[in-house]
Amino acid sequence: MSHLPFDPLLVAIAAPLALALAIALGLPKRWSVRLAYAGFAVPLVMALHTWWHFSAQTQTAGYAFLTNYSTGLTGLGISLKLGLNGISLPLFVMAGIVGFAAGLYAIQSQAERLKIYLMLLLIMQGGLMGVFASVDIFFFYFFHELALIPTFIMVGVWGGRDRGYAAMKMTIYLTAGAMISLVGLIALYVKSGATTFDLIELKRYLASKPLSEITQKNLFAVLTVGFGVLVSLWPLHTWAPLGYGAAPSSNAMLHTGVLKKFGLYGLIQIGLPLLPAGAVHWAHPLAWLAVLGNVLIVGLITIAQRDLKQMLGYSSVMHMGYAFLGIAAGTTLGVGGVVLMMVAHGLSVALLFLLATSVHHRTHTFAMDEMGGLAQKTPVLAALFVAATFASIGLPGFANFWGELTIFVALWKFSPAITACAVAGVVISAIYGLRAAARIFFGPPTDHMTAITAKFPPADLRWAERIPALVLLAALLFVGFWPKSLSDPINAALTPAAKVAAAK
Amino acid sequence: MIPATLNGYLAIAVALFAIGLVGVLVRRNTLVVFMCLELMLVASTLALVAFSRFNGTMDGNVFVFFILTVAAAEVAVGLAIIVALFRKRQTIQIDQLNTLKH
Amino acid sequence: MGHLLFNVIALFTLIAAVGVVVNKNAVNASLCLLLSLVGVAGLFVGLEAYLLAFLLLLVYAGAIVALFLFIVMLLDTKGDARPTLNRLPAAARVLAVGLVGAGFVSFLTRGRLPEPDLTKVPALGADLKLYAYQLFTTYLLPVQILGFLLLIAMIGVIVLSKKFEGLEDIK
Amino acid sequence: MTLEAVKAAAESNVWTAIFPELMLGCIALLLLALEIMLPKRLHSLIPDLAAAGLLGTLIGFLVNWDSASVGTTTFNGLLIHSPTGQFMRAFFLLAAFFVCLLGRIALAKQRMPRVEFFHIVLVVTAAMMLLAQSNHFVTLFVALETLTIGLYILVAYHRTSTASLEAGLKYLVMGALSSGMLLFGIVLLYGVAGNAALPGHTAQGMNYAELARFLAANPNNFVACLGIVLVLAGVAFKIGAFPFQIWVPDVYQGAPTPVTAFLAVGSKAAGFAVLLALCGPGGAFAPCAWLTEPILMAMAVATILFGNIAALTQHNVKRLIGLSGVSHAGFLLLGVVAARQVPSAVGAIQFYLLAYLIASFAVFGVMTHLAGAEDSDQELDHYAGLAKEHPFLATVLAVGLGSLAGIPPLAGFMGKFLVFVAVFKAGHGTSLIIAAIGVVISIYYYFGWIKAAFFESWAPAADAAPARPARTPVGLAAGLALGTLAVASVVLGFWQGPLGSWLVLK
Amino acid sequence: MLQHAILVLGLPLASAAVIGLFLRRSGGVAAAISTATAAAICVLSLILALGGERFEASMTWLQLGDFTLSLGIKFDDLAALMLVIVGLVGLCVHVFSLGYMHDDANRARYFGGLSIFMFSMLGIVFADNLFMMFIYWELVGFSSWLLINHYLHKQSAADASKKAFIANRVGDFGFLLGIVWCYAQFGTVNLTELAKLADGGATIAAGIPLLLFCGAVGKSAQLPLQVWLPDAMEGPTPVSALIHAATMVAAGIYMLCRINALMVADALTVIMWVGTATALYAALCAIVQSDIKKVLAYSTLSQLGYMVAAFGLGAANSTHYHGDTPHTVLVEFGVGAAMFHLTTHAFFKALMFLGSGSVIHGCHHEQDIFKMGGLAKKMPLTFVTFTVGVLAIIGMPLLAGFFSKDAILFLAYVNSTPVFVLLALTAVLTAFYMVRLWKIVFLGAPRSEDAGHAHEGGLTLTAPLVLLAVLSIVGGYGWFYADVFGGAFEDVMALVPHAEGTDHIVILSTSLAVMLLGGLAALAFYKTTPTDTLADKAHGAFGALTALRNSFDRAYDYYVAKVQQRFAMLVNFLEQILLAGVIVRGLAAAVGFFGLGARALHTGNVNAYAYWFLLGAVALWAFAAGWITLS
Repeated sequence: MSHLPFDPLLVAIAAPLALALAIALGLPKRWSVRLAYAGFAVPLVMALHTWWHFSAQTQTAGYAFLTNYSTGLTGLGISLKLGLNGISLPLFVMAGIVGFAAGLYAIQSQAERLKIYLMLLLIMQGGLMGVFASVDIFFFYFFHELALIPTFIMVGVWGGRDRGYAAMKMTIYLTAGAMISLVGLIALYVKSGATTFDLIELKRYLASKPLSEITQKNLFAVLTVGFGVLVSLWPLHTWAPLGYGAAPSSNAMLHTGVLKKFGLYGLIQIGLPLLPAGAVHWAHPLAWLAVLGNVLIVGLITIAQRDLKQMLGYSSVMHMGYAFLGIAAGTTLGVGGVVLMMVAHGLSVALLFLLATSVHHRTHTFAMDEMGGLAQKTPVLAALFVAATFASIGLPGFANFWGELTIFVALWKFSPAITACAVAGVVISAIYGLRAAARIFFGPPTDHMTAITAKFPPADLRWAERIPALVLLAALLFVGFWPKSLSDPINAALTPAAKVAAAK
Repeated sequence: MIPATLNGYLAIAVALFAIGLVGVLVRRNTLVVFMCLELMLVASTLALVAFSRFNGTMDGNVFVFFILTVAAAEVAVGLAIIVALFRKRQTIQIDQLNTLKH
Repeated sequence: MGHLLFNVIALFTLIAAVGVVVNKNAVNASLCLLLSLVGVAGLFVGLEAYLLAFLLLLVYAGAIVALFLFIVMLLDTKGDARPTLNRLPAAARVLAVGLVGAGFVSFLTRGRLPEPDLTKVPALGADLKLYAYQLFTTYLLPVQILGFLLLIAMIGVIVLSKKFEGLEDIK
Repeated sequence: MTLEAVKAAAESNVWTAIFPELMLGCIALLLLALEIMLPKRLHSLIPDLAAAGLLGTLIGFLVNWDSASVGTTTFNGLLIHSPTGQFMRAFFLLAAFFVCLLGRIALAKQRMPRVEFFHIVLVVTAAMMLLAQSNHFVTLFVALETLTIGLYILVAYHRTSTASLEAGLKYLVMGALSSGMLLFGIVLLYGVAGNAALPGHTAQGMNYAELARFLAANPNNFVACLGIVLVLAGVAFKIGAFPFQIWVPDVYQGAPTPVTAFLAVGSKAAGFAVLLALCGPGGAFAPCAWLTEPILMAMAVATILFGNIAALTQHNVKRLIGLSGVSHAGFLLLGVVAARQVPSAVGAIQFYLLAYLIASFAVFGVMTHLAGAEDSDQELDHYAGLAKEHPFLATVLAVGLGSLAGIPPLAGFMGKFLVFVAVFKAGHGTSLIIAAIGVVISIYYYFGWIKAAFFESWAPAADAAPARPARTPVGLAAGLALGTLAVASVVLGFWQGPLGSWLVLK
Repeated sequence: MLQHAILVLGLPLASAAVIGLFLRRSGGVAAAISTATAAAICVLSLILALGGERFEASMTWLQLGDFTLSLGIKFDDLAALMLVIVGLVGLCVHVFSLGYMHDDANRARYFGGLSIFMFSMLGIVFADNLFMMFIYWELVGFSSWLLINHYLHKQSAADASKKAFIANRVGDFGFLLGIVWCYAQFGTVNLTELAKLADGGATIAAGIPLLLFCGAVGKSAQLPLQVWLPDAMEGPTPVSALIHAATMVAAGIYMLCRINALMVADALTVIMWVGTATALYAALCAIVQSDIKKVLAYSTLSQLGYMVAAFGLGAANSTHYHGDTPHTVLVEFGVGAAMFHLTTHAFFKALMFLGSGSVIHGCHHEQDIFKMGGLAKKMPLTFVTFTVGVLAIIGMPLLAGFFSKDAILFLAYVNSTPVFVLLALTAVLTAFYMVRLWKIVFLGAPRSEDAGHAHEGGLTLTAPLVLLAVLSIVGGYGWFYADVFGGAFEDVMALVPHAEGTDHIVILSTSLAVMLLGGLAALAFYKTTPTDTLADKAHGAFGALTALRNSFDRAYDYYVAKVQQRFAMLVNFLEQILLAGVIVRGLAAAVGFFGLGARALHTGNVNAYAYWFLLGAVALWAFAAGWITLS
């Protein structure tokens, strides 16, 4: 238990949800906005609290802060069991940080019907905290879906170009992915014979009675495809750039930054420990798919993009390829790298989407060809964008570097050829990242920009925009400079699993 | 020649049922379709009575009461609907009563 | 009943039934229905269910077919008016007849039940008292339900036909 | 029949066991009496009285949930009082209550005679409740026909509308056809079971338990099998399962909206109550699972696919909800298939039905408010801009549709989830894939609807755009009811509490 | 001493952080802080070097499974030498920048960038393992990007910085793979442990050193990744001096020296030839440049080629046989020659770049040498110091370049005649283009108004020149290292090869000959005209050389615009059309088509509906009859 008189995990989940409910029930706008700060801050504070006290907690099977709440389906082995282990902790913290930043950015955005916007964002936030705090597989899935719904509405109502089609396509794709993974999870639940969705119990049970190899293979395949859609594994990814291209900024931040990690997190927390034989069997096809599809093909596609948000969307898809590679590598190093990568990517891509919107406010376009020379007018924006770009292309000092590096190191033992292809992706990401930064900020202003700046003189980033950006950047740098803060719990959580896998 | 046995009666009942079914399938006059539906019900009662007789049970016979009552109620309601419909549409031809489709 | 009589009545019933289906004229069709019902009543008699035969004639022939005839006259339709109606392809009719016929044949060939010995089975249906006992003890609940059924049917017919004051009516 | 037997039979008629049904009958009669006795200006109280009566009966029923009769058979085996039946009774009472609430609004708007509507609804509800407890084909048939004939009238109730009458006629013809099949099936089963030459023959061939005993001795008798499939055909019509679903959109579209809701929820649930009693664990047809299971499975799969695919291109919301209801029947059928091997499937089906009830009435409530005077304005386009004008209705609609679509954290998801788990446990993993495909397809039209309400704005001068629908303001009672439905959808998704435990562990 | 080292690393980082966070608008304060930091680094590095203590220390930075990444410092003589170079040149450049960038609006960003660079570069110097080296490797790339891009409004600067970073990334692609491979093979990337393992006779695949060499190819701008360096001259001139001449580009050489234990003969041969080719190629290109900084940039390339070649040459006789097994020993002489030349080059090239900065500053940011002229009189101090630099680079005896170049020529002479010939030829060319530059810029009459008004800069501009000029003179003498630094770099300096006997005479005469040949030819050939004499008189040769210079850029431009971009567009097109279009939308359309079909089935005709019931009845009948079974 924690030092707090309440369960920090439950509070982190419930606080935003409760506020969302209050808004839905008619909280006045002024109060909604004021309280929204708290609604986003509470999960962050709880997350940081758990991070700080994690190692000092008594742990059961690697989990700290364990609590169990019955929701009426205990008979089916379903209960709201909350807890954090070394893998979920970093993501829980990341969700808190990104959610906080996205919330602040949303509040300052003065979006039309801000109240509802914040309500949906709070639902997302609550769901996200729930995803990573759930030890029960059912609730893990449940919270993911809860966090997913607002996306559809937010894209549809506040979205940009093509929002109708984008919202629809996203909805259908993600539902398909979710359904496939649901089938996989149900199959796992039934086939295991443990009659519980409790991950700890399942692990314990399957450790003594592992599933047959063929079952593991099939289940892993189903889970990979289902989660693959959610994580935009090539070629199941086409919803992602379209959706992110249309999504409003805060939603895109939370979705691509945090929610998308659900699938990877699921593979790591469920797929690898429970279905080791399946993971080994599919590792090579998965790795080739990820490296050729996500890293190289999507990397090239990213180069060809002219629309800033589309480009960010594709780059996000590309980076997910690395994560799959780490999972394919499967060792503590590879999987730990994936967790680091997920945290880092979440922070950096959220930052990029945030800044892209800020850029749009000043350029009134997402077409990169029309931008140029913004750096002179808005040096802080430029500096932050450049920092985010370099973070996302894996510059040391930012968290992303650790993820990529550890994945590469782990991958070499898996397959040097795949490693070579994957590392080539680093060059590709440098190409599109720097090209985008150069097009937007450097060089002389374009005609469009001259016209726009004449009409609306661009102001540099306001503090209300800066603070969320700086929060994210600070987190990126913190992890970049002190990776042990995350890698130690990850290591502790993964090492026994790796030993089990090695013993097989 | 069909023997007046259980199977014989059953065959007649099934035949009656089949004729009624065919009528529902091919006739376009709502009233006639209705009559065919009644034929099907009657076929059931025939089989029921036959079973009761040959099996020596009583429930079948009692059931016929209920069936007859239900059929009467059904016909009453059905004809009321048909009349109301005819008053609005001036037709009781099935293929003209297709404003609800697709 | 003799086999011959049974066959005659059965044939009569079926032919009348076919008449319902093939008759172009709705009046003729309803008369065929009447004949067919009479035939069925005859078969009931053959099965020693005299009360039921009587009821069948009373309810069906007396009430239902009369109602049919009445409505047919009221609506004064001329049966299936050929030209506009022939939109269902003949093939479909053939198919329908064929499939139903096939089903019938398949039933005849496969659905043969063991024949009970009629002489050893009591003709319970001939005993009026039994109907009364059953209806008022064992099947009292369905009887009650049927009461409500008839009530709502009546109300329904009223709702569908009556003019209501203050409410717009059929234009 | 000896006097003792007669006496015993008479004593078996424990009328207190069906007290709620009797209450409904009495209230129905009272309504008719009041129509005559009350002055005209007080007639508007009658619908309220009906709703209040239903609510009162429901509450009374829930208070006496564990009455003495539970677990027994009464009326000479005509009725069986099982926990499942108890649940269904409460379910039908609840459904009827909401139908009355919708009827209040719709009838006032469409100027139809009122009292008769509520009278029939009450009687039909009682019939449904008896149907759910029936243990005998006679009760089944009689209750089913009362229900069906009541619905014939209700569907055609809006007699100034061609659509309503036409729907009534179609429903009547198709219903009578299916009743004919069902009846013939019953007759065949009765006849075969009573055949003295067959092993295990019984005189009580129409009693489920007796029939099950007979079928266990003769699982492959052709005539019996024929009887079974014909009965299934009749039930399939009720639940709208493929290929007996074809009438659904036409009838749903033509019927007055409250009646559509009653059809969609009540009638369908009644069908499932019957199906569970027949094909469920320990049901009449359980010994012939070799036959019923493949049929139901094939039906389920075809129903899911057909319902969803056909709904995909639908623009009329009533047809759409009808076709989506078809697909729901498919999901429930999967549960029925699983029920024989997995006991928890029955609870899952019940939870699914409850979630479906809540969500459906939320949606139908919104539809009722949006419908024009002639129950028109039921195109998707009419929902454009709803979120801006009427955020409350839009929210309720979104929650309802989301729940129907099966999206967490709404109750519909839990229903689907529980059914899916049961289906997988029963070893029908492959059919889950079809179900999953169905869910994905369904997302398209459910969200298309939500999209219309939320993302699109009303385009006034668009070419041949229909006139702006006159939207009924939401009254207090309706608002409360709709709000409760929406909240219940959410809460039941998160937290099933004692209900969940009861359903799962029953 | 460890604290000193940590301080050396921490100071510039802190300086950069402070400037970036708080001093964005206070250029003067930022400049002061940054320069003070540089001074502190310089002092500390001298203390460290002279202190004589050599140490290694590390702490775990990241641990996952059995993978451990250490944050460590390895301070040996090699590092000390590099540290002193970076410290000295860094201080000079900082001081010079004070004057040079005085009027720049974005001074704070500039000095912040310099501080980041100092941090990263010192990190490379101190890195005790390859991962750490890679980390700083990337960071210097970043700071280079930042500083090249200093003039934000210039498209050319934006392009050049991008090009520099991407070219470096291409090199790093190999570098990283090499590191990962190395880790996979040896289970460690600690330099000391690797050296032990290699000494212990571990077999090393040639791929590892070659892939690691890729990093040097990128960072030290060797063929074929040399294209970014000339473009990098878009940055401010002091940056060119510090990063693109003296230190960062030399990091490749330093890295090679750090990992020499891993070198195998095949790899060294490749390295040797790459260096030689780069040296010759760049020298040829330099002849036709008219931009003062580009001349120097190509000269830098050429000299870097020298160093790489020197490192590669050390290989020639390094395979020994212990019994029957071939065993590769440390490449001693290559390291010595390369590092020696690196040192002298750092001094004189920084000197010349700063000198050119002084010229440019004096001429109001004119960079075309044909618009200068006669600056000897206007800027005497610059002239004198620049002359020292020129003489040093062309190998005038007694100046620093003479010694280091001779060491390399000697290695080549001993090990590979073709390389020797080519390097000698390069030396001729070096003398030719440097004297050309010198003559056109400083002699004759001013050829433009700006040149006419040229003037010497303030003390901050001249003092560094003087210091570097002194270093360019004394940097070649052994006593400088032995006495002034008290033998602090003995480990390295001991490895510098010295020609003995006849070899000595051959080398000496060759080097004198080539210097005189090139220098005098240039003096005689070039007229102080406003156009390039070579272009006027030997049009064909000029065109050929220009084409040679442009060939790589053309090829890369062609690749980027015509191959990569088109391929990307094609893949994008396929994605949009095939995947998102045909497959995804097609699937949706197919389902929708079924939907329309299903919709059409609802004809509204009750008869037709009855047929559905018939269909159902038939199907059910078939089930009952056992004609259909679902297994």
